[in-house]
Amino acid sequence: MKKILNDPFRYVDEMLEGLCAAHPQHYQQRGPHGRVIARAGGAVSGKVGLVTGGGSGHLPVFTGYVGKGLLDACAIGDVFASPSVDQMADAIHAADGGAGVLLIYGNYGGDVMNFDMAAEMVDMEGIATETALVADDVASAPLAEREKRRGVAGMVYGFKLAGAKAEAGADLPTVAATARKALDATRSIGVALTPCTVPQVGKPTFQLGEDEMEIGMGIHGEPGIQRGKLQTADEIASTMVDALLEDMPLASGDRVSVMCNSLGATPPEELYIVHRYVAGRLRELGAEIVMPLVGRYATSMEMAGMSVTFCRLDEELEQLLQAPCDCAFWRV
Amino acid sequence: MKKILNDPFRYVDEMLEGLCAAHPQHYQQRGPHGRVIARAGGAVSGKVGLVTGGGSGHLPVFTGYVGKGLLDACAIGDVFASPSVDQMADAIHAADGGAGVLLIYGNYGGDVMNFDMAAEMVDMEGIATETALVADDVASAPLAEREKRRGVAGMVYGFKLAGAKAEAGADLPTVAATARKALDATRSIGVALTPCTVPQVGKPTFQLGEDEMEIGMGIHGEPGIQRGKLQTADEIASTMVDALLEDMPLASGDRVSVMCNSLGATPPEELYIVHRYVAGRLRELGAEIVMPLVGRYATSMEMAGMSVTFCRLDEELEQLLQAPCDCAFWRV
Amino acid sequence: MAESLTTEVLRDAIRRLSAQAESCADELSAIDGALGDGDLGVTLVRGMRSVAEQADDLPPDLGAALLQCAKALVSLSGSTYGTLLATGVMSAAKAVRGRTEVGWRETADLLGGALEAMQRRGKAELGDKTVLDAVAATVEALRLAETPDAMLPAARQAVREAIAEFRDRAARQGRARMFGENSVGKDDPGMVAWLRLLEGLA
Amino acid sequence: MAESLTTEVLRDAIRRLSAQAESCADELSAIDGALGDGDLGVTLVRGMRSVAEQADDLPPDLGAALLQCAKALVSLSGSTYGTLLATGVMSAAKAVRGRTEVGWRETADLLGGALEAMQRRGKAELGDKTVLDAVAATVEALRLAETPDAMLPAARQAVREAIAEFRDRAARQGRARMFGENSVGKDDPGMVAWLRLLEGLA
Ligand SMILES: Nc1ncnc2c1ncn2[C@@H]1O[C@H](COP(=O)(O)OP(=O)(O)O)[C@@H](O)[C@H]1O
Ligand SMILES: Nc1ncnc2c1ncn2[C@@H]1O[C@H](COP(=O)(O)OP(=O)(O)O)[C@@H](O)[C@H]1O
Ligand SMILES: [Mg+2]
Ligand SMILES: [Mg+2]
Ligand SMILES: [Mg+2]
Ligand SMILES: [Mg+2]
Repeated sequence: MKKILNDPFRYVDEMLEGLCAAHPQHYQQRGPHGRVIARAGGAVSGKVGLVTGGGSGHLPVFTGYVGKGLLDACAIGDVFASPSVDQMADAIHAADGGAGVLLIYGNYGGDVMNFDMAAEMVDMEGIATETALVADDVASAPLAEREKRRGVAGMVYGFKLAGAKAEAGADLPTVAATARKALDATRSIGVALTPCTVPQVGKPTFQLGEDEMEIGMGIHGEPGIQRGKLQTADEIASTMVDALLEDMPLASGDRVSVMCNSLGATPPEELYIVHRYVAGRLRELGAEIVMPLVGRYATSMEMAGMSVTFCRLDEELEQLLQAPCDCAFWRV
Repeated sequence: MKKILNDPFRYVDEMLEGLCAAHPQHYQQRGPHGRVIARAGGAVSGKVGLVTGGGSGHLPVFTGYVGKGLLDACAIGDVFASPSVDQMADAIHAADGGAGVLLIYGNYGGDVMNFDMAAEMVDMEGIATETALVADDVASAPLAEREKRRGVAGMVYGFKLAGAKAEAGADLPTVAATARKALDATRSIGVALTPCTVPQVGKPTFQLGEDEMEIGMGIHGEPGIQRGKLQTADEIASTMVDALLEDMPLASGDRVSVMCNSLGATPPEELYIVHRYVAGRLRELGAEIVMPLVGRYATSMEMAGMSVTFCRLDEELEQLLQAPCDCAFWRV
Repeated sequence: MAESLTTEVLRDAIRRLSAQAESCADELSAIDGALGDGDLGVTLVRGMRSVAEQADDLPPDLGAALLQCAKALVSLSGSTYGTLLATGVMSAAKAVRGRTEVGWRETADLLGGALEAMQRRGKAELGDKTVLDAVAATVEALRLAETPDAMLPAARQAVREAIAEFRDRAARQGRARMFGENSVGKDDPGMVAWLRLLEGLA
Repeated sequence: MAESLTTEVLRDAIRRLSAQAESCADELSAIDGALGDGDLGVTLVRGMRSVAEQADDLPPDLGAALLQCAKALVSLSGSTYGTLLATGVMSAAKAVRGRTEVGWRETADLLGGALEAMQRRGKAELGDKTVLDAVAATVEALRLAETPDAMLPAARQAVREAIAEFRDRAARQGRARMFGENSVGKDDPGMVAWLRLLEGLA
């Protein structure tokens, strides 16, 4: 896949420069190397801070979701690579308004190691942190080993719901508990149609035949659960919805937000074709869709494919989902 | 390029079904075949209606921009194909609040023919219309033959500025004049890196070598002005900015909105790298960027590439740009 | 041919044209496939079906009847041909508004007016190798005809000659234009379609 | 080796380790290239440079000095090795907080504590063929050493043996794990890096 870039090793830094130049009212670069993005207004005094972090190449994830009602700061690694411990510590500092900081990010080895370390470092300075790991990808491990699952698009619900809770003034244990409740009620699964290319590597992350797709593939090309011939939208959607419902059954009367998310190249036209099917399935079940999200919420640069996420809502979560939020990529 | 779809001949209809299922608060299907999308609330009595139309495959263009402060209705053709005269007439009816209707759409032969015909038809029923043609693509004809230029991403500024004027209660001649003033101050140019595939056709719309790009290519693959080796982001951006400035010089103190728009597959990361360059160039000139737009505003499904648009603002246009608007794809 | 055009005559013509569209559809789509997107047959069938569906409800006012036909013609397709035909019919509708009868000598002028409207609509010139050149040939033949019965045969003959004449020229409008010199030697789909319609009227 | 660990001794060790990192960088990156992403040499150089930069400013409180080292270690890289080393150093920092001197017999326990912290951090087991196995061998050798001067030679010998022992096993952690059986026969980059650091200390 062809890319519009200059030096591949400056990809992330130039991207962040452009991001902050375009949206100075939302984002501010921080840290000695500019690899932390904080809310333009800085930390909110007395509010629990929300910090995330991870590799680049997933916009709006992670950086994009820094904003009111969402995150306070984000540590940014190279494309598909973990940020460093001190970038994470810088992000925690940038988010700390004196009420502690929730670390909410995807379950990837390097990120976990580094965030744990950063948390210990700031702990010695007296900043309390809690962690909520996103592990929503049902294709990445069986339900019995749920803690091994990868974090994918479902993290957006984590950001939104915990972000709204923090904005409402809840304390750190409460915000952490809400984040965990939200993530516990969130399940995702994806399908990849083409790979993408990490700029510093210069060749596709994996190979997929001209007429093949892989259901359950991770956002960095991690192996999925079913590789086969490209199927119709309804067939693909049906496989994905079945997998989600098996993992988290929905019943008549349940209220649920659904996200049909493009991994990058797949256009919204196709997402709507899939949404049409997904909405039909939930209607059959008698479940009610609340605030469906259709678009590019968590991507892998120019990868073709998509993911479907269900987030089952109780009254509290539904209110938090509808609460206002504002960043350059999403406004409620 | 692989697509997630069912019957290629139902691509547009299933897409519209999904769109309205996901966003019933924004969109409503109209017309005997559902090929008109109107604001969920219907026409606004006493307000000038804004109607557009064109082929599918460009989301958010055209349909997506139906909403408050933007369009009232849209006629929707098959992918890259003109809607029919009677769909356009239906759209005009759906938008008519008794104060006349502005037709604002891209300068493509079939669309012009059909909209002119539709205008004559509704004229016989007493609905007054005016037309504002979008012809912003500087690569599609020299300045001397400006009326032959194609309409591309710049139409979004037309929708926004005329939409805000209509929302403010201006009469049809005034809204039309504002639309023309806005479009007159708008210039775009694009670069294509890969083709896209029309579902009903099933093969790419054109060929481009593994390491090639084409500057000035149209959003349906119409020929551009310079095909050559893929260059760096700054080189590409420099060629595009030069072309725009030659066509519409900007001077110190000018206020201008810039749009870095992905044609589909090109991720926002790369748009920000280009925005960084474009912002630098305008800063050098002493021109002030107002409300830059970076994202997917006018696409060609999964085509890789991007366009840059400049919209030079006077006081009135700047106020209209900042005025509130709301659709599923854009909120100000 | 009847001495004058009435809604009754129009109704009869619609039935013939509609039947003719069905039987020529495949041929026309194939020709359009060679120089365009291959939808011309389908376009004509759909358009004529929707006109025929309401043939029974046409009012005696010829202007109103033709307007109704024009609207029906554009009810489905987003194609150039449908829009152009509808444009022509609408021009005629405006010209005879309020009348229930039009004498045979007037029909050439009616079609001439339609031709002008179609030219304005499509921004094409005579000589661009489009349906316009077939319509122009028809207008000329109708003007020269000395009796009502001589009209149609003369028109068909003139259009056949026009098709032959344009065969070896390059198309300068619509999708066929993209074929450039490759359009030389091929008949313009729109002209052939016009000939088939005239043949169907007899 | 000195009889006890002080900030002065630490400062001297940092200078040696830093020089050693520079001279082994290419070798280590090459080994990491064969079983990972090839950044281990760069990681070590960057990390040690940033530790060395502030060696002169280290306070006499050993705990504070080590904490400062840990922070400097993670200042640049997002790599596993950097995080693990920093984790170990931070564990030691906590253990000696407020002290200015640590006797040589205690160092084995300090490193043992660091090992446990690294294990917790990386969620790896001993035997997974990682740097942990080299650190474990080091702890064992330090425990058995009878004089300060015997410590380093014994540790180096033990790590060389560990590397040889693990060579024919498959890696079970980190990027090397993806190589599966292809990792058999290859040395773990993290273990080799640990050996080179020990060699640099002498
Ligand atoms: N601008 C134009 N003016 C007049 N006739 C045109 C024009 N463009 C195309 N045509 C005629 O229309 C015919 C094609 O009709 P149709 O298949 O409906 O077009 P499309 O599928 O491209 O919309 C051509 O063969 C030509 O005769
Ligand atoms: N989970 C783990 N626990 C302990 N050591 C590990 C772990 N994962 C990797 N290692 C060690 O780290 C070394 C690689 O370090 P480094 O190149 O920094 O990793 P990466 O580039 O993958 O982040 C491996 O050779 C191994 O010794
Ligand atoms: Mg055609
Ligand atoms: Mg057509
Ligand atoms: Mg490595
Ligand atoms: Mg690495």
